[in-house]
Parts: sequence; structure tokens; C-alpha cells
Amino acid sequence: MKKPQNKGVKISLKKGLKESILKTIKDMLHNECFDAVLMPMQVPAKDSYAWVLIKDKKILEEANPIAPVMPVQGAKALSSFSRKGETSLNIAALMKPCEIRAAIELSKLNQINLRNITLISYDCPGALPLSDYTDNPDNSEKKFKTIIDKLNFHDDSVKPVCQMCDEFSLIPDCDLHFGFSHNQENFMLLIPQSKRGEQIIKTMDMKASQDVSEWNKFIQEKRKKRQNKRNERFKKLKNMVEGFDTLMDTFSDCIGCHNCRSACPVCYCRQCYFDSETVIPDSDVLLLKAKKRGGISFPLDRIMFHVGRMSHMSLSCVSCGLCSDACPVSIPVAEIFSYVADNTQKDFEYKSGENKEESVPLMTFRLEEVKGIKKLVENAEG
Amino acid sequence: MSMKIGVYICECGPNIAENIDIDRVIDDISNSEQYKERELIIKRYKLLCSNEGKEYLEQEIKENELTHLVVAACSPRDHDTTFINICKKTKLNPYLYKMVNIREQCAWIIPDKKKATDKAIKYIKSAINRVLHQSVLIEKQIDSNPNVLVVGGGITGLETALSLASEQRKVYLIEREAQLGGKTAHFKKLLSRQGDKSSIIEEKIAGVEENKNIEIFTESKLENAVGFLGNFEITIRNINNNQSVQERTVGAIIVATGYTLMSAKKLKQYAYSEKDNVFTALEIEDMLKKDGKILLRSGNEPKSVGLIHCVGREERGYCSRICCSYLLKIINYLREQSDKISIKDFYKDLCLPHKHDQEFFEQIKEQNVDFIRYDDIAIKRNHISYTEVGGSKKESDVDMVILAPAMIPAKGTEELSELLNIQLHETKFFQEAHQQLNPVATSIEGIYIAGGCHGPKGITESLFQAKAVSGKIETQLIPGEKIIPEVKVSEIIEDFCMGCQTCMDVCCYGAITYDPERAVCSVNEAICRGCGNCAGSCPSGAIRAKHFTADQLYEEVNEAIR
Amino acid sequence: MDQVLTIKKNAEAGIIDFLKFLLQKDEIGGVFTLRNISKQGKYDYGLITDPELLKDAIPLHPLMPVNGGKMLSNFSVVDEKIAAVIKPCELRSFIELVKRSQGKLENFLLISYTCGGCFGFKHSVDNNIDEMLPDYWKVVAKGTDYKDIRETCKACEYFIPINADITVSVAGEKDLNSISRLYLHSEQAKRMAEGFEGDISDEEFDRSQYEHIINKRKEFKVKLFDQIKIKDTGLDGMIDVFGKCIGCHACSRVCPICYCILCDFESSTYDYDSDMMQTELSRKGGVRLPPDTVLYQLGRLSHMSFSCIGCGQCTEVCPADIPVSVIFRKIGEKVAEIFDYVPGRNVEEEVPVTIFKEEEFTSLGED
Amino acid sequence: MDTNFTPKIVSFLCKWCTYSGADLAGTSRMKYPSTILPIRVMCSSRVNPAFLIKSFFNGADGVFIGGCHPGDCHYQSGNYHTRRRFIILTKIFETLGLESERLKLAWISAAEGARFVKVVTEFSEKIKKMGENSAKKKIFI
Repeated sequence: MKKPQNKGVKISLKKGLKESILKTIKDMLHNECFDAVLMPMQVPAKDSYAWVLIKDKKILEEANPIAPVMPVQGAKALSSFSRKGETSLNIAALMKPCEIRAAIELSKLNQINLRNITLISYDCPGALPLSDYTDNPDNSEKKFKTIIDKLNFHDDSVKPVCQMCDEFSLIPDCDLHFGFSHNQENFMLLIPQSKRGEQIIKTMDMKASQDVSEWNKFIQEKRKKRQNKRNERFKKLKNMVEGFDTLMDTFSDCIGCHNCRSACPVCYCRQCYFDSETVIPDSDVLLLKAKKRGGISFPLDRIMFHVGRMSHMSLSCVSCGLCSDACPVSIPVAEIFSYVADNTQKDFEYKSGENKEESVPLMTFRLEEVKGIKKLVENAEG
Repeated sequence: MSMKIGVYICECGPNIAENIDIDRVIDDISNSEQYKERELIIKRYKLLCSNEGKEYLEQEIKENELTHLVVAACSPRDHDTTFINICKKTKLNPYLYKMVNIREQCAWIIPDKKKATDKAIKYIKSAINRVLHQSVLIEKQIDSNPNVLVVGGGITGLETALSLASEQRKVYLIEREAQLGGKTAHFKKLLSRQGDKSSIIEEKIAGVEENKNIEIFTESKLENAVGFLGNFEITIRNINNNQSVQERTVGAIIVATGYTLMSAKKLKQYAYSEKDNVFTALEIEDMLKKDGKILLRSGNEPKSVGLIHCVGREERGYCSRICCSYLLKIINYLREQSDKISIKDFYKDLCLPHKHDQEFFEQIKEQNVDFIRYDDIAIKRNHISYTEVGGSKKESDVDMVILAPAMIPAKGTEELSELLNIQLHETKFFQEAHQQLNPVATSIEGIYIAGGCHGPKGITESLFQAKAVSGKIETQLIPGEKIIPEVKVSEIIEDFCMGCQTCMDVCCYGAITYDPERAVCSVNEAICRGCGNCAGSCPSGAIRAKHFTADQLYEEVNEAIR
Repeated sequence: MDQVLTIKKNAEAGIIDFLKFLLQKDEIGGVFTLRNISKQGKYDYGLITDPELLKDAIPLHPLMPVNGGKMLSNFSVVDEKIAAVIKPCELRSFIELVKRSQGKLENFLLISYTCGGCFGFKHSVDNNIDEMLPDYWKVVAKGTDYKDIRETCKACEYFIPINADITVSVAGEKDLNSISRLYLHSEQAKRMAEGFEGDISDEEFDRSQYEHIINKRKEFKVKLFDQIKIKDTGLDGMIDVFGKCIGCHACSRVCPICYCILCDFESSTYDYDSDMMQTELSRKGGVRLPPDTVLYQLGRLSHMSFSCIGCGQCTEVCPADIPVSVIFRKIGEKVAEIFDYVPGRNVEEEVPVTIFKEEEFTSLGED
Repeated sequence: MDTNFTPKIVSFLCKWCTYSGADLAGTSRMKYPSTILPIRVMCSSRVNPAFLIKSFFNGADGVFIGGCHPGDCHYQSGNYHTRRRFIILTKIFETLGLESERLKLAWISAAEGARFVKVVTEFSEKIKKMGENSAKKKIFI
């Protein structure tokens, strides 16, 4: 695995964090380091954010490099046009680390072609839950501003899954990374992580001369703290998922809308296997099933769906938390999946989205697995 | 295999060259960003449809090993087939070729050369993008059976059978009655004017009976028919003997089930009954055939006769077209019988469509017949009460009344329309595919209609239609030749089909079937005509209209708004 | 002539007794109804086959975790009848699905009730429905609307079941907690009720008595519709309302009318390649990704709006809190008007897009 | 009104009637604006409403469907279905205050070259007056 570079470019923060990032990006666009840049932008009604691929500098002014919410996963946005092959344009994407990681996962799964795409990440304090933001955008904007100003990486108004995220900083396989740190208040760092990153630094004729160890220390502290939070949260989560009755309890509110999967960046399937005719039982089977147990519940096979989905994507899960945002009945899907992913990825000594080169341990699923699960589920529901 | 697209622009002599700057087209397209990673050849030629032109194109395709072809020239209506044939000759699948109409819909309609050129560029680009998204379709040939089934042994059926039967083509003729000849066989004389012998119907019957290539099934009905043009499996059942069932295979079916007369009993105002001296025209014809004279039920000659036109015309909602002339014919018989008989002819409108009719009418008028134009009319036994147009109520007593009831479809017409899945017109006669353009075809390819079953008409028109049908079949169903069913048809992608059957509702060819087991629909490609209505109606996007898929059309759309 | 079956128990208990009777008498193979599940204050739809387990049934519970009508389309063919207790809007959904061959009426004994409206997901998540219930029932018995029910319910004038075999009198039923009144409409209902102790008498179900509720609901509907200001601003209005749509398409997945296994607008046909994206980009200077947010809504409207029965599930699931239901219902009604079509009114009534009349809109296309 | 604005009009023409009508207009050397880019379909009923929606939202200034006159459909009743789908879509557009005038349906037979010219010229003029389809510039659409 690639190590973080130990030198970075010193970028003044006189104008403030967001503004400085925006300015840097603008200059890069101006110097044709890329033809367009993907960034979050507030929607006209000012009640949410959307991903916008920006070419026009005037429009760039409107963009917000560090959005308080993540309604759509940046990786999904990228794959929406680069799935069909490499883009003729050079594009940069300024995204949160979890989005960069999702993008890298998707590139392994041939859903994104990264050839002409520059990935730029930054130290992420987390994002607010979507519903909180849509309930009261103005408040949320204020709230988030203070988080940024204070560089608070442990605010408890951000999504639970963000609070326990330890991958909130530099992703080894990104091209450029913006590093923020308290110990160096008047500037931030722009750290090149790849040839392409270095090339851009060159074109901008910047110098990567600033030592990054200070910043590194700062980030490591934060990471420690987040990891502690993570571990204690995992203890609780263990009790929410272990054993099928517990699992059924946890998912008892689930209405089977499968929105968790359609918001999930790494659930790239056009149609989920668990929505397909193959898994929908015939009605006479249903009645028999019901008779065996005195009753069955609708929608069918909800637990099978969640467990099945784990079997498909937990190795690639980046704990971005979109599933929780998308859940109409507020099940802590994100944390649960994050917990499961943590375990499965450990088993394969695999970290989703860290390394472009190593491929996903399970890129295809085997029917036997699902059969197995089906049986388990049946027992569980019986 | 890598794609190699050839784009050939026809100058069409001056037609295109003068109004479109072809060099700029070539220049623009060959330098376009869109195609910089494509292998694309683009050239101009003076006249691609000429023999030299065809050879040139053929060579180009071969030498450059083109995989896709775009021809920018005239309207596909003129030369699509020309270039398709070249594709076939050069083994380039014709469905990887597209024609661009830069003459009729570009060069000739835009005076400004610059604008015309711009449009041509757009137009050709859209074709290039489309052709790249087109996919290979394989035309399959299927054997076709040249034999035909004729339903109905009336004059139309007989005529059709006679003109189609040959060594290469057997004809199966079904007739419900015991005798052939249909209504015509009842007539003493065929035409309203004198001279003609009705014998021509006997001749035709004899001709059919002698013809060894015609197999006759009297007292029989069509029990079942499944299949499509070139291949229908038919079952014929004898009406009196349920056991005797015959099966045949035919390539086409001609429906010539004819007409019948509306029952006068249905119309109270004419108080029709067998006891009284009220007759329908057909009864008179039979009477004449039997004992050569028009007599009262008592056997005496009538002294006064009232003939009534348009019986049931209002109720049915159409004019039967032949009644007027045959009533004139009957008047003529009456006069031949004796010049004493007082004759009253009650008509609403006179319909004398043929060139001889007028002349004959003039003759009859001379023979002291009293023509009365009525508004409404009622009959009790031998008593007629009526109001003349613009006149007052009047009464009149006659000792014989002759009715001309409306022509209606023969019985069993509806049954047959369901069996063959062909539509009926609101008049309950069979519905033709197109009133002017395709009057003897139905919505189902390989099934035709002719004669009285298509609507009220006389013998002449019936014979016209008999000939028309024969002509169609001679060209569509050539003995020994295979037929190539349409390949630009719809297909249903089962994985996405929810079996809602919306497509079935909108398809008017019955080409789509529903499989309740798997709860999905599927298209019978042999029946589908490729209109794409189903694809336009499917909310799931589960239907691909081959060669007109959404993807292919969107390629054209995108270019149009680029 | 309808029959009314009166049971001297509270409305819910009465139905449960009746269902139990049907199960024991083997008139039906199972009961599809809302029920309590293991965890306190948690409910779901269940197919109950064991009479004993009917103790968990809460057929009248004012909650719609999923649209029951959509669930019924899971039963293609069954050799035993299933009694389904569903809300009027769910029943109408089912009728619409049957028209599209997504379900079979003959599989069911359809029991519905004059509906007092149900609670949104928010409350089932906050788990505070139980404490509201007593008040809720009081209000419903009076035939007025409880403050916390879904807006779509307050705007629903179709709270009286159409096409039900049995209608239970709930909304506006003053003796709600002492008497259970079951109106038996269909022959099969009457036949099945034979032998059930409880007095049966001939009595026509009187819709007129609900006029005042209907009018109140209609008034509220108009108010609700007026809140949607899209029309005045057109495209920008659409963007204002749907701008925050995250394109998860949850609305279509919970929609009882959207029966497709894969939405056409999620198919590869609507994928962009970088060439198309470039065209868009150079024209606009910036493009939203993923694209076609509003297009999707329009597409869905064109497919199903005229069949929208306004159950409100789409609004409930929308992660971005877009009032989807109101918009779809408003437009749906406008479209349905043209063909004087009422979704779920009558199973014989054909879906507007599957039929046509030769003599309609004759001036269109001739100018 | 922007005089040098040339509308982009997507037009789906039924092969049997309107497309042939357009050809006739050509062979009789009539003139009409170059704004129409014809897309040939077998029957107007092939045109799924989604085509119109997508064309509109991707920035077509106008969308035109040409089919056979009711009753003359080469495929019996295709155009009757086209008519209903079109009515539904335009109603939705109106209700949402979208410019339904940018969608046009016309019945034009193979013999009506002059009518084709009249219809598309008028439509093209109308669109020109209306100006660009604002969807073309909307980022958040």
C-alpha cells in the first residue's frame, strides 16, 4: 500500500477554508489542469445539494467544496457518465474520502473509468444527516459552518457513521489531498499522491515543499479518537445484529423498499438480485410457508435481502452512510453494514477503496451463498 | 471485429450537388471530434443508383471491408431497396445500413445552400450514430403453401376459385348450402336490362365442379384456422355430420360469405307474413324461377302491385345499392306478364349507380308505372298508407306488395370474424384494411374478403373483387417461392415483462400472446407487422422494436438537438 | 340488497371473531392483515393461517407500512381464498393492479372499512402511535380527522371502500368500541357469514351519511393542491420542488401502481456516455449528476399518474421530504378527468392507455 | 425575438403518411425551414411518450409527431393510441406549467405535401417566437 507523501504545497488560508479550496480549484481549471470539475452545489431552492460537473468558471463560484450534506454519493455521480468508458474530457472530482474510496471500488467493478479523472479529497469532518438538513437548511448551514471553522472532527450533529469513521483523511490512491490542521492555522496543505497529482502541482507551478508531519500528527489524534468511538459503537452494534431474532428486531421497521441499496454507491446493479423474479416465491409456496408457521410477514424476505446485500457488497462498503439517509424508517443501516463490512474486510485483509490495483475479493456472487442465506432466513422467520 | 463505416454521398446529378456543398459536408464530418476515434470513410459520387454507381459502391464495400454503410441520397422510398440489394450482394447485413434523404427532405426544400448543407451534415451524422447502434438482423425464409381456401360458394367464391385453381395451386371451396351458386342461383336473369341469360352462374358452377384442382365441401363450415400468410392449418366440418372433419393446409384464406336479406318480419310497419300477399324480392325471384310468372298466393295473377324500396334502410343505416335496379327488373317482368297490372313504385331515393341503369329506368317509366316518392309508409295486408314527399297522407289498396329489404351480412359472419380474428365494420360487414388503398385485404395478412360480405354490392362489383383478390394472391403467394417474413418486428425481453398485457390491448394483429404460467407476454414474429405500437405502449421498456429501438432513435434525437 | 352483520364487541374484536370463524370453518386458507410483531409497538402486514395467531391481528390499525394492495399482487393463483383486510386506498390500488394483470380478485375475500386515515412513518419510528390511539378512535368515531394523520389522508375523499366484499363501519361509527358493524355486499360474503352467531339483517349500506366527511376532505384536498405552485413557474417550479430529489426512485418502488420489475427510466437506454455529457456540458456550462432528475418524474407521471390512488406512500418514503404524493395526485386527477376515469372505481373500467375511441379529440392534429 | 435563433425541432414522421408527405413537398420543390430533422418511424404509435419527454428535457426547442389521419393508419389503429398518449402527456405538461406548445401532433397524409409544409412552417415560426427551450440551459433539471 502506498504511503502518504511527506511533502505538500502550502496554501494560504487568509480567505478562509472553503474559499481557498475553491480558489485553488478555479486556478487549476483556469490553467487547464482539467476541463471540468465535479463539485457539490446548492440546488436553486437552497434546500439541498447536488453534484454538478462544472466547466464554466462563473458557475464554479456557486459551488461549495465542503458541503454539509451528501444527498448523493459522489462516486455514483461519477459512474453516471463514465461507466460507458473513459471520458473524452479531463475531469476532476472534489469529494469526501468515502466517496473517493467508493469511486476506486467502482473502478475495480468497471462502473467508473478513472483514466481521465483526477480524484481530489480533503480531511472530512463528516456530513449532517439529510433529513436534518432538509428540515431546516439555514440552521444546518450555520451549524456546519462552525464545524468547519473550528475544524471540529468530533461534532455529534454529523451522521453517526461519520462520527465513527476513521477513514476521514487522505486516501492513498487519490491524486491530490487538501490537509487541514489546527497547528498550522494560516495555511492548509495540498498533498500530491500520484503522478497526475504531481503534474498538476507542476502546471500550477506550485512547490510541494512543506513538511506534512505536523498535519499528520493532528490527523492521527483525530483518527485515534474516532477509532475509540468506533470500537465502543461496534460493541453496541454487535448486540443489534448477532442472532437472527436480534436481526429481525433491528429490521422490524423495514418496509422492504430497498432504498438502502439504491442509495448505496457500491450497489451498482441495475436490478438487484433480490428484486428479481427468481427470488419471488409462487403464491402456493407462500401459503404453504405460512401454514408451516401459522403466518408470514410482508413484504417478503426482508432479512434475506439485507443479509444477501451484505454478502454482495460488504467487502466494498465504504461506510458513507447514504443508506441510513435513504431509509424511510430510520433503521441504522449504515452503522450495521459498517460493522459487518469491518468484519468481512478484515477476513480478507482487504480495505475497500484503498488501493486501485488490488481487486475486490468477491466480484461475483455464488448462488450457493444465497441459497444458504435463504435457508437460514427461513429458519429464522419460522 | 473493428467497425468500419462507409458514408457515400450521391450528387444525384445536379439535384443534390447544386444545393448542398458536398465537399463541406465531407470536410466537416471527417474532421468531427465525434468520430476521431472511428474508422470512417466518406466519399461523393455522381449517381449511386446508376449501374456504374452500384458497381462502385459494391467495390468500395468489398475493398474497404466496410462493416456499416450510410448512403446519403434521395428518399428511401425511391432507392432503399436498390442499396439493400447491394448490401446483400456484398454480404454486408442490410440492417447495418442506413439511407439519408438529403434530396427530398434537404436539397429540394431549403433554398439557402448554407442552411441546406448544415442540415445535411446533421442529418448524415444522425444516420452515422444510428447505424453504429443498429444490430444485425437475419431474414429467414419459410416455405409457403400456395393452396387457398375459399369460404362461400356464391358467385364471388366461384369466380375466385376458378381464377386461382391451377396445377400448382389447389383451391378448397367451402359452401354452407347443399348447392353452389349462392344468391345468384335464385335469379331468373342477372341484369336489370333484358337479354342476359342467368346461365352464366350455371356455367361457373359447372366449371368449378369439373376443375380437378378445386376440392368442394358443400354443407360444410370452417371449424378452425390457425397460422399466418403462407401457412394456415384449417379444419373443415360437415354441418350435418359432426363426425366428418377434414384438415388441410393453405397459404391464404378468402372470405366470400356474401349477404342475406334483412327479415321483413323485423319491421312492423310492413306487416310481413307468409299468409298475406306481401313478398320479398327474393321470393319473387324464386317464384319466377319456379313457374316463370309472378302470382298471388292464391295462384291468380295480381291486378295491382306495390313495390317498396328502402325497406330497413333507416334501421340499418346504409343504402343497399342494388334494390332499385332489381325492382325495376321485377316491374319489367310484371309488364311482360300483362300491361293491365297497375304498378305503384314507392321509393325514398333512387340509386342507379351503373351506366346502363339510367337508360333502363327511362324505358320502365314509359310503361305506365306510377313512381311515388314517400316520406314514410305502412302496410296492412293489401292496404298501403303513405305520405308523399312534401305531400299529405294518402291511402292505396293493392293486391300484391313486393318489398326490397336491406342487404345484411350472411349469417355466421360474426362467428367467422372471431374465428379468423378479422374486424367487422359497424354495419357488421367485414372491415377492409383500407377503403381505397387496400379494399380486399383484412388486418390479417393472408386473409382476404370479397363480394357481398364486404358490403352491399351487385354481381359486377363482386366479380371485380374476386379478380382483385386473385391478383393479390398471385403476387403474394407464388407457388414454389419461399416467403420472407418481416424481421423488423417487436420482441419482448421476458426478464422485464410484467405481463400487464398493455401491448396485447394495443396490438391489432393479435401478434402478442400471454403465458399465464410464466406471467409474461411474447410476440409471434410471423404475425407481427413491426409497427412498434407495443413498444410505444410498454411502461417497463420491455419491448424492443427491432431496427427501431429506443437506443437507435435516441441517437437520432441527440443529433437533432446537439 | 346488502346485509349487515352486527357483533356486540368493539369494531376490531368483531372482525377478528369473524375472521377466526372463517378460518376455523375452512372458508378461507388465510387472513392478510396488519398484526403486532414480537417487538413492542411494531407492526407489519402478515398472512395468518393459524386461528390462534389472530390474537396478534390489528386489522383496523391506522398505519400503512406498505401498500397492502401491492402486497396482494404477490398471490397469483391460490386454491384457497384469502381474506384480506385493507384500507380503501389499498383496495383501489389492488383494483388498478388487477386491471394490469398483476393480481387476481377471485383469490380474495376483500374486507375494507370506512377509513379514518392513518399515521405517517414518522410516528411508527418515534413509536408514539399507541399513546395517540385512544384519542384517534374518539375522533374517528365522531367522523372527524385526527390532527396527526397523514395529509394525504385528510385530503382523501375515497375513504369509503369501493368493490369490497365486506365493509366495516369505522369512520363516523359512534358505537365504535361497543359494536362491530360488517356490511356484507357480495354473495360470497353473505354465504361465508352463514352460521356465524351474531344478528344478520337486510340493510343497504348508506353512502349518503358520509357526505359531510367527503366535503371536508375535498376542501382540504383543494387547499393541499394549491400549495403546489409548480404551474406558475413551470420548469423552474419543477426544479424548485424536485431539485433536492436524490434519484433513489423509492417513490416508484413503494408505489402500488408502479409494478414494473425495472423502471424504464433506470434502463441502459437512459444512461449517458461521455459524448452526450460533453454536449450537455458545453451547452450549460455545468450539468447535474446523476442527470435527468426531473425527466424521471415526468416519465413516471406519464406512465401512471391517471391511476394514482393517492395512498401517500411515495411522500412517506422520500428521503428528501418532497411532497410527491400531492403532486402526482393533483396531476393524476387532471389527466384522469379527460377520460372521466377514476382509478380503482371499477375493475371493468379499462386503463386509458389501453383503449381509444374513434370519435374523441377529433380536432387534434388536424389544424 | 432573437432573429438569428434557429430552433432545433425533433420530428418523428410515420413512414407511410407524413414522411411520404414530406417527400412530396420535396419533389414538388416546396420550401420550408431547415429546422426540422426528420426521424422515420414505421408508425406514429412507435413514439413512446418518453421520447418526447427526453427530447424536451435534453433541449429540443420543439418536438413534432406526424402520422396518418385517424382511420387511415397503415396499422389499423396505431394513431388512435398515439393520440391518447399525446393528450395525456400534454395535459401533464399544462398542469405543470411546462410549455406544452413545444409539443406538436399533426395528421398529414402522403398526398398532403402542401399541408406538411404549412404545418411545419407554422410550428417552426411559433417556436421561433417562443425562443429557446429554457430546459437547454437548466443545470439542475
